[in-house]
Amino acid sequence: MEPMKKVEVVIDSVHLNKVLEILEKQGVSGYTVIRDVWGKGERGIMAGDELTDVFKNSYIFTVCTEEVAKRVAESLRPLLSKVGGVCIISDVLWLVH
Amino acid sequence: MEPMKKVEVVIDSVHLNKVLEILEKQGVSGYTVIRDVWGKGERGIMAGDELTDVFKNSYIFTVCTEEVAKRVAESLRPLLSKVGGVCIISDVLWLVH
Amino acid sequence: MEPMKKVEVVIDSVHLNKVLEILEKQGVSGYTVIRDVWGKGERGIMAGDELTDVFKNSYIFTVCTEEVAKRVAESLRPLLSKVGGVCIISDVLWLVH
Amino acid sequence: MGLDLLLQNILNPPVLMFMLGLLAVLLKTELEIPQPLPKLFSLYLLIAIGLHGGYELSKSGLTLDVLKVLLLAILMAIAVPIYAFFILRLKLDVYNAVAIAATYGSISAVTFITAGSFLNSLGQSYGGYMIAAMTLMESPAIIIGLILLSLFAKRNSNSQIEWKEVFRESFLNPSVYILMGTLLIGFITGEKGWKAMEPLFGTLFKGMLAFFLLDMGIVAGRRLGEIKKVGTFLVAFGILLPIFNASLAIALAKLFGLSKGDAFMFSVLCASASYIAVPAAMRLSVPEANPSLYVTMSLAITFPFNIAVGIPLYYFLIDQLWG
Amino acid sequence: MGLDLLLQNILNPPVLMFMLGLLAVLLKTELEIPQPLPKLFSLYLLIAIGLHGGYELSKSGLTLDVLKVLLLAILMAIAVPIYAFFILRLKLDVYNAVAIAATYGSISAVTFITAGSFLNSLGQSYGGYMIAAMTLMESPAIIIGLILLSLFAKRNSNSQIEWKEVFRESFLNPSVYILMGTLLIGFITGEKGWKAMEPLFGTLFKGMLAFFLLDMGIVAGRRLGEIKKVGTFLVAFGILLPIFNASLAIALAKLFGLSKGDAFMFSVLCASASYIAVPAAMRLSVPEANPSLYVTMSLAITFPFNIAVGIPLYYFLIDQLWG
Amino acid sequence: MGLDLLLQNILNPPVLMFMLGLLAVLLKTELEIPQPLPKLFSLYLLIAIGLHGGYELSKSGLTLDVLKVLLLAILMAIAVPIYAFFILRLKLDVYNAVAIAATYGSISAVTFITAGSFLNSLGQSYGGYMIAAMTLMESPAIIIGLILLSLFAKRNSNSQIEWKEVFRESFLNPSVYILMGTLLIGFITGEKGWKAMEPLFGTLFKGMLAFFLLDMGIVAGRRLGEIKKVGTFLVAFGILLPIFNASLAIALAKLFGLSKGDAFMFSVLCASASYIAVPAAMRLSVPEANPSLYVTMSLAITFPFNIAVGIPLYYFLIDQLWG
Ligand SMILES: Nc1ncnc2c1ncn2[C@@H]1O[C@H](COP(=O)(O)O)[C@@H](O)[C@H]1O
Ligand SMILES: Nc1ncnc2c1ncn2[C@@H]1O[C@H](COP(=O)(O)O)[C@@H](O)[C@H]1O
Ligand SMILES: Nc1ncnc2c1ncn2[C@@H]1O[C@H](COP(=O)(O)O)[C@@H](O)[C@H]1O
Ligand code: NA
Ligand code: NA
Ligand code: NA
Repeated sequence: MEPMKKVEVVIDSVHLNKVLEILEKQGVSGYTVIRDVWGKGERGIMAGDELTDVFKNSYIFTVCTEEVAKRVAESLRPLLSKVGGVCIISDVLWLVH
Repeated sequence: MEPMKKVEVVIDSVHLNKVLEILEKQGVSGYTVIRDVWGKGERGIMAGDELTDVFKNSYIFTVCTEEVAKRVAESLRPLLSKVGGVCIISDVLWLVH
Repeated sequence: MEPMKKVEVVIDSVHLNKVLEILEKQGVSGYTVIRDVWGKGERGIMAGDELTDVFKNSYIFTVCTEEVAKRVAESLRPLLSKVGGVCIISDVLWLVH
Repeated sequence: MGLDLLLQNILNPPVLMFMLGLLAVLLKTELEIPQPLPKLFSLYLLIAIGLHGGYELSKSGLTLDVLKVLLLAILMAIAVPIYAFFILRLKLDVYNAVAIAATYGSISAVTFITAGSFLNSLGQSYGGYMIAAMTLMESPAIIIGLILLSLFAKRNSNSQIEWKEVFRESFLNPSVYILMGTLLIGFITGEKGWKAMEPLFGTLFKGMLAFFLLDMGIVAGRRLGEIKKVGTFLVAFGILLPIFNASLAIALAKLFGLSKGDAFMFSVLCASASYIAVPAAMRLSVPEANPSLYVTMSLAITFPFNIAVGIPLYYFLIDQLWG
Repeated sequence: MGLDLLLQNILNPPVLMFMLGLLAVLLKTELEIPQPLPKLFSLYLLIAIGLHGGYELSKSGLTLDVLKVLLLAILMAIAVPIYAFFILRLKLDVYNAVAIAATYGSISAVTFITAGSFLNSLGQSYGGYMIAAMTLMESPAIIIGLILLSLFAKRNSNSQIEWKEVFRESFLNPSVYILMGTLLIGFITGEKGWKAMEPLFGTLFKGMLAFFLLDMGIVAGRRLGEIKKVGTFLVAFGILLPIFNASLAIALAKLFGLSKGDAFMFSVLCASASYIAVPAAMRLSVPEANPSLYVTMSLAITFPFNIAVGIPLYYFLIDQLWG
Repeated sequence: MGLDLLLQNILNPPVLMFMLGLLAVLLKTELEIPQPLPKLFSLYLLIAIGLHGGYELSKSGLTLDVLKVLLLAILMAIAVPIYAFFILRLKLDVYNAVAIAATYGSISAVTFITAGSFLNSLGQSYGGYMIAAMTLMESPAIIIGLILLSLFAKRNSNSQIEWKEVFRESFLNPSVYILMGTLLIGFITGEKGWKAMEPLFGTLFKGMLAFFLLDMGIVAGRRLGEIKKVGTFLVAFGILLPIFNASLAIALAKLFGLSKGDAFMFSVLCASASYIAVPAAMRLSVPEANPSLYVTMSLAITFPFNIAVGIPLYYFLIDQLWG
């Protein structure tokens, strides 16, 4: 088991691709995405409106090394401060196989 | 990056609103919800029955300060012990933007 | 609140049942499953193809004691190394109710 | 009983589709009809009978017979959960007794619809106001159940019943609402409206019913496994109570001089058990009760029984009395 | 205005279904039509009018009248967002003014479709090329909006508009694409093709519209709560601008000698506001604007107004002029 | 080859809808038909041909010709994956060879259905028992594939094939099951049953096919990008093998004196490749094989080829021989 960082992001689904681009650019080994999550934050309730698809979030997490995590966080900051969303980082052990 | 707590809850979907009320009451800054998760626990399998919607769980997580987390946990306990479900708390770093 | 381990697994949905069998065998008290997550890893993009259902992942997490977690991880390794996927373990506090 | 009736009922695509769904689960095929498709079908069926019933009403108008039927409907919707409760208390704790009694006090729209298409295939019909009757019979059982609960259960403070919530939940649950609404729309727009809606909500009806029953079969099949957990008493209850309810309904129908078709549909309503509205309400207000009891009984025992045997049986009885 | 027209419009299953949906939310029922069912219905409606419009075109052919209509359509699609923007600037910042202006510069297919079935119920019709006109009117507003933005907003570097992206987004957004595509298919396959598609895409049309409007009612109802946040100015704007747009359209239609049916459909297009294509584009390119303003206005104010009052009103005006 | 035939085939709404879907991806529009809508359509199509085929069978009865066809079907279902495997081994490892061979040994119901509506549009028809033939041809290839695997692959213990699982997976996969089931239902309920189901499962058929092919186009389009990864050999294989299979089938059909329509449908079955049943089974039992090879070949190469070119081509050949 290797110590790694888990970076989790919740963001308005329209900006999902931007987040994935950033992850790729910072060279994560992979990521997992859950579409259609909803929630509440500074920007009010995001409860996926069936019709317009506005107000719908996506949840992304990636497991990576500490310094990749740092770089990811830094490059996410401007996007998040512009369009909102959250990013959290935590410690995990990665099962090497 | 600020040290925070991540509170995760899995509960029968009919009680989702009660959980959200509690979160609001304890003054979390926001939360994220994933509907339609399923699982197994003391109360047996909860594999969302397409028709009756019985046996379906929701997953909620909120990122908040330690003492908010404590309060949330305490006010969740009676509900969970009555209708089941799980609540876990872990350490995360919150990206301030 | 009791210190526990959270074991998270992401794997191609066809192998979900194998994972659940392993969890049961190692005697976890329960688990939660999110179907239809997608992502990217060594095996390329897994963006659930609506028609064929190929390329679709599932996300499973279970909260258990440290040594159960260890056993789970060990018994997952052969499967993961054969069909791919990820498994991570982290520390959580479990709300006893 | 007329074996021909039994076959007449079973050898219909809709019923056969139901069995196909059941078998799919027993044979462990991975056949499934994922959400929200079942919701699409059930919504379609509710709208369809609502619009059509309303149209029929706009032709027949609100006669005294109609009021008679509606009164009978409410009467049974109140009576059934009460006597069901006391029967169940012989073996069960208050919570499960309440939940199951409420389940059988309410109705199953799909059973009603299937009975309707069976009646059709015999070249007979029923009054549009029966839809109104069905609508009236869906909710009272929930209220009765919770009244019984507050009378007989000693609960700690933090599980007080929120009556306001309960009433909204009961009388404004989606199926009741959509039925009342479309009934009204069908009534208002009459002939012209129905002509516009008929291609979708009339002509395709039987096919959609068959499609939906395939799913019902799958869902029921999934619960079959839990029947053993339910126990003989409740299995027997799940078959005998419907027969008793139907017989009582038939007696009342005869007494009040309902037409043959109406009597049949009324008996089916009383014999059927809810598997959506009531379980939803019970989970919320009676979490102490075990859903895999009341859902399994209604879905895996009573529903299949009514679809396959009950419908022709009740018709047979009525045929004897009305001739 | 002809009250009979108003009733004629409202007492139609589709419009009543819309109100049923609205009411469902106001009464807090849990009625919902989960994704992707709404997508199924909207896709169906787009394909249906596309195929039918194309078929109509294959009969009428591309006459000079057609070109006239298409030119008018583009003209209005460019004009509306511009004057809307300057009106909005009186009260709003650039970002929200742009987003709302673009929203009203574009069109709502469902409003168009509902108007079509209203026209039908009056025994009248419109040219298949109106579908083409609608398609042409969906996107320009987005481009105009972003041009206005780059002219009037001072943004920091990291939020440059990606024009290439924008053009693709606008002219290849799903609804524009599916409309153009099916229009072409309908045109190519003509009579024979339509005969094969008619049972699904023709005969069932009104029913599907009613089904979809039920959902539209629910979605609109969910937004009603936010109207107070929108404020009087924008509420007034959401009702008066459509009326103004429609009147302008009618004047132009008269000037250019459009047929009665075409004039009506054209006025409805100008009066309608987008709630899918444009909001999607705005969220991406103008995140500074507040979606709960432009989505709420288009969905909870303008759409219901047009469906219930606008359609008969515009028709009334036209009836006066064309007789 | 008759260019008119080619056009006759392509200038049909369903085929054009397929191309519209393909193009939607190439043009990067965001058009998509989200799950479970595709499942709804495919389920609908399977039930529809099942019920209709069963009804046809109930009229024709089980003649000797029927048995002849069924035998031929099984024969080809066993032969194709075997010779395909050895061809593929020239370039590929055992695992991928097995997976691809199995994919081409099985069939594609949608190709079959599209061919059927093409045959229809030529005013011709085929026997209901061809549906039974199709059903019989879906599974054997999976078994053959895994037998080849256990013969030629040296695997470590922990990846033993669970034969019981495999057989269930193969013969009770949802599409096989639903086809057999509805075939039976259609057969049992005969004329009366079909009359009740026809409005939904007969009249709407072509429209639903068109709707579904739009989605097929999108799904196929998404895979187009991966064709380069597939390599020339496999691309050629994906086009030439179907032609070869069809020719072989035609020869056999002539030899055994099948009717023109049956021969055509049989050749299409042999030429088509599976993209649901087999890939699902292969992922489970042969994880070493690369899905983006066999799925891409079947979906992005063979399916479009058959839909656009193969169908008229095979018909052309048959037309020469049967006249
Ligand atoms: N404190 C929080 N805990 C969990 N999720 C959050 C939190 N704050 C915001 N979110 C999620 O992030 C989305 C956007 O947040 P915001 O930009 O603050 O509106 C919300 O819709 C939630 O889904
Ligand atoms: N040990 C566990 N790990 C993860 N999820 C759990 C665990 N126990 C219970 N759950 C989830 O919580 C739901 C309700 O649990 P319970 O009340 O114990 O039946 C289950 O259906 C699971 O989704
Ligand atoms: N570094 C990672 N972080 C998060 N999820 C991952 C990561 N790597 C792989 N995954 C997930 O695991 C699935 C299978 O991974 P792989 O076997 O490496 O292709 C991927 O489709 C992702 O959903
Ligand atoms: Na009842
Ligand atoms: Na407009
Ligand atoms: Na084949």
